Amino acid sequence: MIADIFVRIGYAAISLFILTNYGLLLIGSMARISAKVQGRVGQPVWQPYIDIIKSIAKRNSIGHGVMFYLGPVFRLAGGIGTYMFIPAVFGSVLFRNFSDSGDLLLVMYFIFFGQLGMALGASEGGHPYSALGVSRGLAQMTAFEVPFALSVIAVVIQYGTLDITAIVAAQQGGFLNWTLFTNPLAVLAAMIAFLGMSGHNPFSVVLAPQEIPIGPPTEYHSNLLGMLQTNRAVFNGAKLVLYMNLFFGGATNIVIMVIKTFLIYFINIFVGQAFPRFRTDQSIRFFLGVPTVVGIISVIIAVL
Amino acid sequence: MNELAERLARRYDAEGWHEQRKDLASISIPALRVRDVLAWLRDEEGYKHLSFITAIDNIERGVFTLTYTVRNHDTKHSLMVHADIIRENPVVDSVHLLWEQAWTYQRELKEWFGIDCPGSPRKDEEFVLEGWDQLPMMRRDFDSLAYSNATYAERPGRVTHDPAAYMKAQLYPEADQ
Amino acid sequence: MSSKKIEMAPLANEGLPLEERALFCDVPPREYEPARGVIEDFYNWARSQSLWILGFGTGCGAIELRPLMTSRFDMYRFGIQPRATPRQSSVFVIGGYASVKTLKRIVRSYEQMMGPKFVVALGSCTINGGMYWDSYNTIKRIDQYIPVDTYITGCMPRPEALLAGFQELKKIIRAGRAEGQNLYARNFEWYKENQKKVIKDWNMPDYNW
Amino acid sequence: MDFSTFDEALDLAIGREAAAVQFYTDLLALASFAAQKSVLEEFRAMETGHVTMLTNIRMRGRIELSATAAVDLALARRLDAEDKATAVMSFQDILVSAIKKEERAGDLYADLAAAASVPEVKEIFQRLAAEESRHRRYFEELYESEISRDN
Amino acid sequence: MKRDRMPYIPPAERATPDLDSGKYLLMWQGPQHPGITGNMSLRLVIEGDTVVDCETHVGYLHRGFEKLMERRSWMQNFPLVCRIAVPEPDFNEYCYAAALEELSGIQIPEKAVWLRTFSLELMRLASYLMWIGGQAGSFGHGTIIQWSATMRDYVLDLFEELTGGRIYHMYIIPGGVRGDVPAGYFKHVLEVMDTVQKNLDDIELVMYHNAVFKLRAEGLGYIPPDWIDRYGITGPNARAAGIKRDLRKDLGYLAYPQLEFQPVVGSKSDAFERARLRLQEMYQCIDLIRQCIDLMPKEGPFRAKTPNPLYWKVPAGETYVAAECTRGEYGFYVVSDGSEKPRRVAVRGPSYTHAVSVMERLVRGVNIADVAGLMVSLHTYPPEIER
Amino acid sequence: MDIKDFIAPFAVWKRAFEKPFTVKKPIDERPGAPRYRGFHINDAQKCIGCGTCEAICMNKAIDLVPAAGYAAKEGDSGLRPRVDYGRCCWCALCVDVCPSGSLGMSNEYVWIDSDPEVFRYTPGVEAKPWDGSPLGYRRAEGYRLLEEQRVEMPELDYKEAVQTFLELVRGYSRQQAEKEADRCVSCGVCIASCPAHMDIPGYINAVREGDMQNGLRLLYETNPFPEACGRICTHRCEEACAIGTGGDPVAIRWLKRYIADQVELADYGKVLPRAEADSGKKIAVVGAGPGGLSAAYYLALLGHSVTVFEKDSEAGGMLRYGIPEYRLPYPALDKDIGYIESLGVKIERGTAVGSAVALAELRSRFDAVYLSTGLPAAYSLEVPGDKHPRVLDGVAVLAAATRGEPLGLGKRVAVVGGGNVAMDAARTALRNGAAVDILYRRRKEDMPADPDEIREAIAEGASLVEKAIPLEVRDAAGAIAGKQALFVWNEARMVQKEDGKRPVPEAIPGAVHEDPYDSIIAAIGQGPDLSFIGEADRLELRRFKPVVDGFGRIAEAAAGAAAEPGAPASASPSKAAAVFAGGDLVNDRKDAISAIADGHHAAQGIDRWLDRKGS
Repeated sequence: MIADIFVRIGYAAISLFILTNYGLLLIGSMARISAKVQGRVGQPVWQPYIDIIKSIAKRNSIGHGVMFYLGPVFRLAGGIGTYMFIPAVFGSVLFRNFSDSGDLLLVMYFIFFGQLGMALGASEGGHPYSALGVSRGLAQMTAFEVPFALSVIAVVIQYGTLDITAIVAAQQGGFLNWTLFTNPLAVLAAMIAFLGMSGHNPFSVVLAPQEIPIGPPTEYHSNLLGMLQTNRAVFNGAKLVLYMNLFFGGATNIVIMVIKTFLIYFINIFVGQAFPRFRTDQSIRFFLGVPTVVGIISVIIAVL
Repeated sequence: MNELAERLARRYDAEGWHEQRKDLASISIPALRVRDVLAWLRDEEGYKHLSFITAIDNIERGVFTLTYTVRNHDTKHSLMVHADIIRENPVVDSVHLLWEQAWTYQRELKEWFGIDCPGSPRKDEEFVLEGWDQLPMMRRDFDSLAYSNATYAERPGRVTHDPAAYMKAQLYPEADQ
Repeated sequence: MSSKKIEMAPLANEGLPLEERALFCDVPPREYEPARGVIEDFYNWARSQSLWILGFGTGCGAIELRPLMTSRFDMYRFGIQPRATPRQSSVFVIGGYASVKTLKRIVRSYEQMMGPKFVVALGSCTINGGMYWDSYNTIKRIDQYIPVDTYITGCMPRPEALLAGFQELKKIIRAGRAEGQNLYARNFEWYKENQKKVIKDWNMPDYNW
Repeated sequence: MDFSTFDEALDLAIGREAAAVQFYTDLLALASFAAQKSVLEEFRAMETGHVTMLTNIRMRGRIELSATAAVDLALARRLDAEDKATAVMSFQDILVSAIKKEERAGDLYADLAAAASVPEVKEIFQRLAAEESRHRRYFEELYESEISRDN
Repeated sequence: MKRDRMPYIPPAERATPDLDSGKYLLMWQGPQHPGITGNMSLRLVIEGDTVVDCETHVGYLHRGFEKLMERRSWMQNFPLVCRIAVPEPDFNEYCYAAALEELSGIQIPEKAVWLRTFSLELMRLASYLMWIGGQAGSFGHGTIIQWSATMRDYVLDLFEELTGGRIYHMYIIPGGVRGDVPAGYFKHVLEVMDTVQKNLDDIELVMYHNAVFKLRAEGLGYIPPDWIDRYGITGPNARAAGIKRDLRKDLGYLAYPQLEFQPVVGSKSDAFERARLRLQEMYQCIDLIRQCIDLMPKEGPFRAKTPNPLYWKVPAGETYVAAECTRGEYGFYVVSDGSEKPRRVAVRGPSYTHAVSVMERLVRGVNIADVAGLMVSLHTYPPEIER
Repeated sequence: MDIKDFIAPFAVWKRAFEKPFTVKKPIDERPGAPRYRGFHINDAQKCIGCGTCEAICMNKAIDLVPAAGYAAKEGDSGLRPRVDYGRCCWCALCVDVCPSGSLGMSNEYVWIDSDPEVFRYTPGVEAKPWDGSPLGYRRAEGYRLLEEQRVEMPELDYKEAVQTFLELVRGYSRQQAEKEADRCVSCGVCIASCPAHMDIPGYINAVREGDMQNGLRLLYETNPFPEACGRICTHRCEEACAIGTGGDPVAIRWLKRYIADQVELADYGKVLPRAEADSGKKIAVVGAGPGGLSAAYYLALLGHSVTVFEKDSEAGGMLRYGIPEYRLPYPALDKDIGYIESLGVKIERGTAVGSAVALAELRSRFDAVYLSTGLPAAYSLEVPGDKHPRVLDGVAVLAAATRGEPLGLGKRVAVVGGGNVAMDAARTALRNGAAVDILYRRRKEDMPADPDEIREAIAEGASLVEKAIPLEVRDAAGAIAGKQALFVWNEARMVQKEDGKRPVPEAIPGAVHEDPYDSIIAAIGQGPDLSFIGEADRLELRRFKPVVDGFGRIAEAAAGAAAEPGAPASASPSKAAAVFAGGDLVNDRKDAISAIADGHHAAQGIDRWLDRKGS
């Protein structure tokens, strides 16, 4: 029994390691795709690795109190936590993580957890941009969580379970079984919320370099920044896997996972390159508008 | 345009009308009438646009010559209005009530020349400098080079030669006596 | 209406004795030992391949940074990118002349940067005053005030020259010679003295500005 | 005239140089003011030097003169050959006399070389002619730079 | 009283937020801030997301040009002046050269007139291309700036080919220009103009027909038409308010009277309108450049004779030469006392009013996120404020 | 806002399928434009180190430093510009202004170093990778900051001029002079080339400023013959002129003349320094030419009492008797001499030293003697028949013209020679109504005469026969003996006989010409007349020249053959005054300005010597 747990922990660690690397490469390759749109070559795909190593290799750092240090820790914990309760590849022992120990609600909790932890830590930084960024981030998060939650509710109602593995299992057997086709409105609401969640344009108010450079992480540096950068990879990966599982039929092997998550992530870039950024109030208004309505309709449809 | 000169002379004792170009003239007025003249020019003569305000340090005459350049966009004519104020304790009426940007120029005048415009907003705040403890730097008796040499370190090792003196030393040193 | 003037908020260093006011750092910087052997080499490689420029256009030089950042010259592909906050930046590009007012911010930003930090100075003005050699408001040698790793001559240096300068900086970093942070810590008193000689008013907000 | 030995040839040459010394000595006697005298004395000293040189050569029995003749500036042949020996000789007169004298000497050696049957002697005269041409050249250059500046 | 036609709002009539109340946040935007144009700063007081007070702080780039110019001879000032406005140096060169020529009574040759016009228009285009990237970037649209910076670089290549310099061209020298066009130059110019125009079409499609951009820019920074004279607003900022003022037409300097163009005028006077107007002016620039190439005399001298530059004495006098730059009225006020050095040179940069009094006024009540966008939409360059 | 506003932005993706804007290897692929203002290059051979670049540089970025391999010499200061890239702003005004056009810029632009001290170098002297770059900024064709053409000097029409002895050159007007003076860049390279080391930039600046009195003061510091030199000086300064390296040199001579012309003689005294208190020393000057009189002027200024002995009836020497009136009008010369005399200098006219008074006597009566007798004796042609009565000597003809004697040159005149005397003689003959041939042994470009004079002589109608070697003069056939001469000359070709030396004219065999002339003026050169120096004077002479030390003092002759041997030179009977010499007599340049410089120099030497002797 104990041995079994250790094996699972080992598997989860390997899975997390793979996901982290995948996440980093994904960020790197997306940067290259963005660069292509912008008419340039772009950074090397492995640049995120170097950046993290560089951050860790910084010699000194300053602190702003305990919460300041805990911010990235919470953030990373949120990212890892999210991933730990999602099965990355359906049916795979290696990638099943602890998905049987937690359900969709726990995952959603972890998604919030990281954000809130970060908010606490960043506010300790004392920099007004951090505070502004945090308040923007939280405000926008509240807004995009509405359509997201609605679509999750729709999915949960549709499949009658909170277990992600079960939801994935329900979508097996041909792409027409995917939520994308069974409940397109929920997916639409969720995808719009996803844009907000990823912080790409037009919902990049949190970092917004031209306005509040660069938001919550303004004061973070050295290995704390390294943690944030790592989390970005983990958290992105976790979200993508979650979306894939909820709406795009999950993945039965790693290749499909890579293809699906890549495409889902690509939507961010696809939209992000075309639009400038909303103001906070505009993005809140946006999320509480069409996506919420769509989400509500999807819930209604699911209920019916 | 000479009618304008006449009117200015009659009403405000202006003198020295000088036509620089067909679209640019200058005139001198008593410093006490600056605000009146500019208000009159703006409201009655159509010189609604203030291009800039500046001052010239005529240290030889012991005065600052203020220059207000206004423009009439309808007649496409610019007028430079000069007023002399004495260099010791220079004070001039503020025109910030006439133009919204004038206070910035007046703040500049205060910092750069030491010319005071009572009532002008934020006139005593520093404008472009920080911690300046010298003469107002645009005054001609402030020596920029001397200050720079005294304050900012220069990379050593430069030496130059005057061709004539160098040739003299090289070719006919005996002539130096 | 002047009575309605906003009172300036109290500043972090207000009310301090002058000599303490001058110190932006809460504690004077100390020297840091480089790691040993291969590890430091690896770190240096990573540092050289991930140069984050502080997005502070201190002078004319900023004008040629923009082409460099954008698609024509695309410095991202060399691992160089701008960063909006000094905390996360590792390279400070001094874009030419520095007026006294800017110098104060330069010093402050430099001290906010986390080591190892590198300084690239552009143009004549940073070397020996440039065309503002007789100006009352610009310093002549930036190396009097902060340590500099690389100079790029020109007025303005072209983006290509800047790029070449960054490549040179990379070489210096990889060779382990870019120890400006420790140099600053070691000669802290000297640098402060020079800074104090020029900057008369040390008052400024306690964050950014 | 045919000279068959080294010594004979050199004796002739030494004799000529001695005559040249005498030539300047004669002129010196005529000279009326200091400037003339200084020049003539200088030239005489030069010729005395030649006598010494040739005497040394004769003693060593080996001719050590360059065979390269100097460039002929073609002055000598044009200059008026009339006798200049007067009390008021100018620098020009003295130089012309000197050039002429060197030219005559050179011509003589050239003739002798042409006439010589012994190769060794022929070479001696050729060398002597070349030597005289160098002397002549020296005076010619002096003439060009000092006298005929404007022509 | 006619004077009352303009209702007066004193500049210092500002809200006086009590910073200790905890309700407000004091924030400095700049100088180390990507959302500021150049090296300057705004001291903002915000309540929530709304700016309640703003002060412009300049002087970070102050080099004391006007003092330095009094120390240098007339010709030595020629390399100095272009540094006053870094992104748009040619207007400085032109105004200074024209003022000097006017005071000295020098007539420049026809060819120089055209080459000056040409290079000024090229400069205008480059400056606008820089602005458009900034405007898009200030709203977070990073793609446009990548494109436009490259387009600007192509234009800078043209400058390099013509003048030998990328940023500081130092081409318009007192007396004329410094050289004729190199062989095959205009062909290259026309090619680049085509490329730029094509890209501008793309930019128009992406940036000006963009829901988010419109949402951000429309209604932002409205300048009422009656402010134009009151604040001394010039250039596109004034034209966007429907005031048809363009010094190129009004003063008719250089070869502009021979060129066919009409000032672009807007009406809505908000950030979007100003952006739209500037885009149209960019197309106009391209058109003017093409016209210049067509009409320019092929032969002829490009520089008039001037006195020995080391000892050039300019007759006593004063003049003010203005030109329409991308931001409005750019002027040089030059006073000579008859000596080898200027008595006084004052530079009137349009940003002086735009970035200080207008900006401080407009920014009140604006969302903090829009401050950068508003600033860029006024198109300000700090070095010309402080010189 | 319509649907297009949501769709259109996606057009950005079009770019993803196009070629990136990015330059692959920017540093390698993008050389500076052909006109790019990159790093400086300098053709150090062409550069003369005038420092105009330093003067124009607003950044004080340029220093002039001595450069290895470039020594100071005439027309080259031996300095080279050193650029400080801690100052330079790449405006290229230095390139634009460079008089010689040696400065340029390469199109290289990458120079990176971590040592801030290295950004200083001397282009063209210190090797740099961009040396000799063919591309980069150069001054454009037809564009100069400096005026390369000099203000044309108004002259009489040649057809008119040849009729009279009126001065040919009319002198600058104020406007012309100021315009010409404005061309000067005040580098001072010319000063070294002037034998008198006149402060040329100083007085040109005085013209520019319109301050003639200061100008005159500067002139008289080194030259008491501004009127004369302003007209006939050989102006070696103009050869060294920095402006001349890329255009016409500044008309330094004419500007000097302009200054002197502007000030009335009566005002001289107000401007110029007064003589010091009487020193009680008496000095004799032999020869009232420019050298002698300038020595007299400076000696008089020092408070000495000066007597000048002149064999002719008028003072001025060659300036008066050797230079025709149309080049140097006598009133102008009289003005110079008049001012010198006004200082109390006595001129004993018509007193020849040697015949009227012996040198030894002067040495006993005066404290020092200065010899400045010049070269009065013309050398003869040295061809058969050169004693023919129709063979005249050039100097004598010019002197006769000055005295107003009838010249009787006849209708057809040959002038043999290519120097200034030849030109003057030819032009004098032209003014006497003769047709003139100038026969010269070499080519026109070899002529030692002033190019202006050659040009003017030809313009006035003299025909120049080059490469004509005189062979003989004899009576022309059919003419009355002694009235006309037949000039026989041989056509020559120039042969480069020795490398590195100038080519030699060589007669072409058979190409002999015979031309009859009424007069043949020989002007091949002049020599000194030293017959007044006796052996007893114990002055050292060498090849008809006094041997002088650095201050012009003639060395005491070593005891000659007549004197008792072994007596050291210093112990010679120095009861007699020291003798100094200068001018054509001593120096090799043989022009007025050198004589003046010698005179000035000797005056200082004499003063020192007197001081030493007195103390």
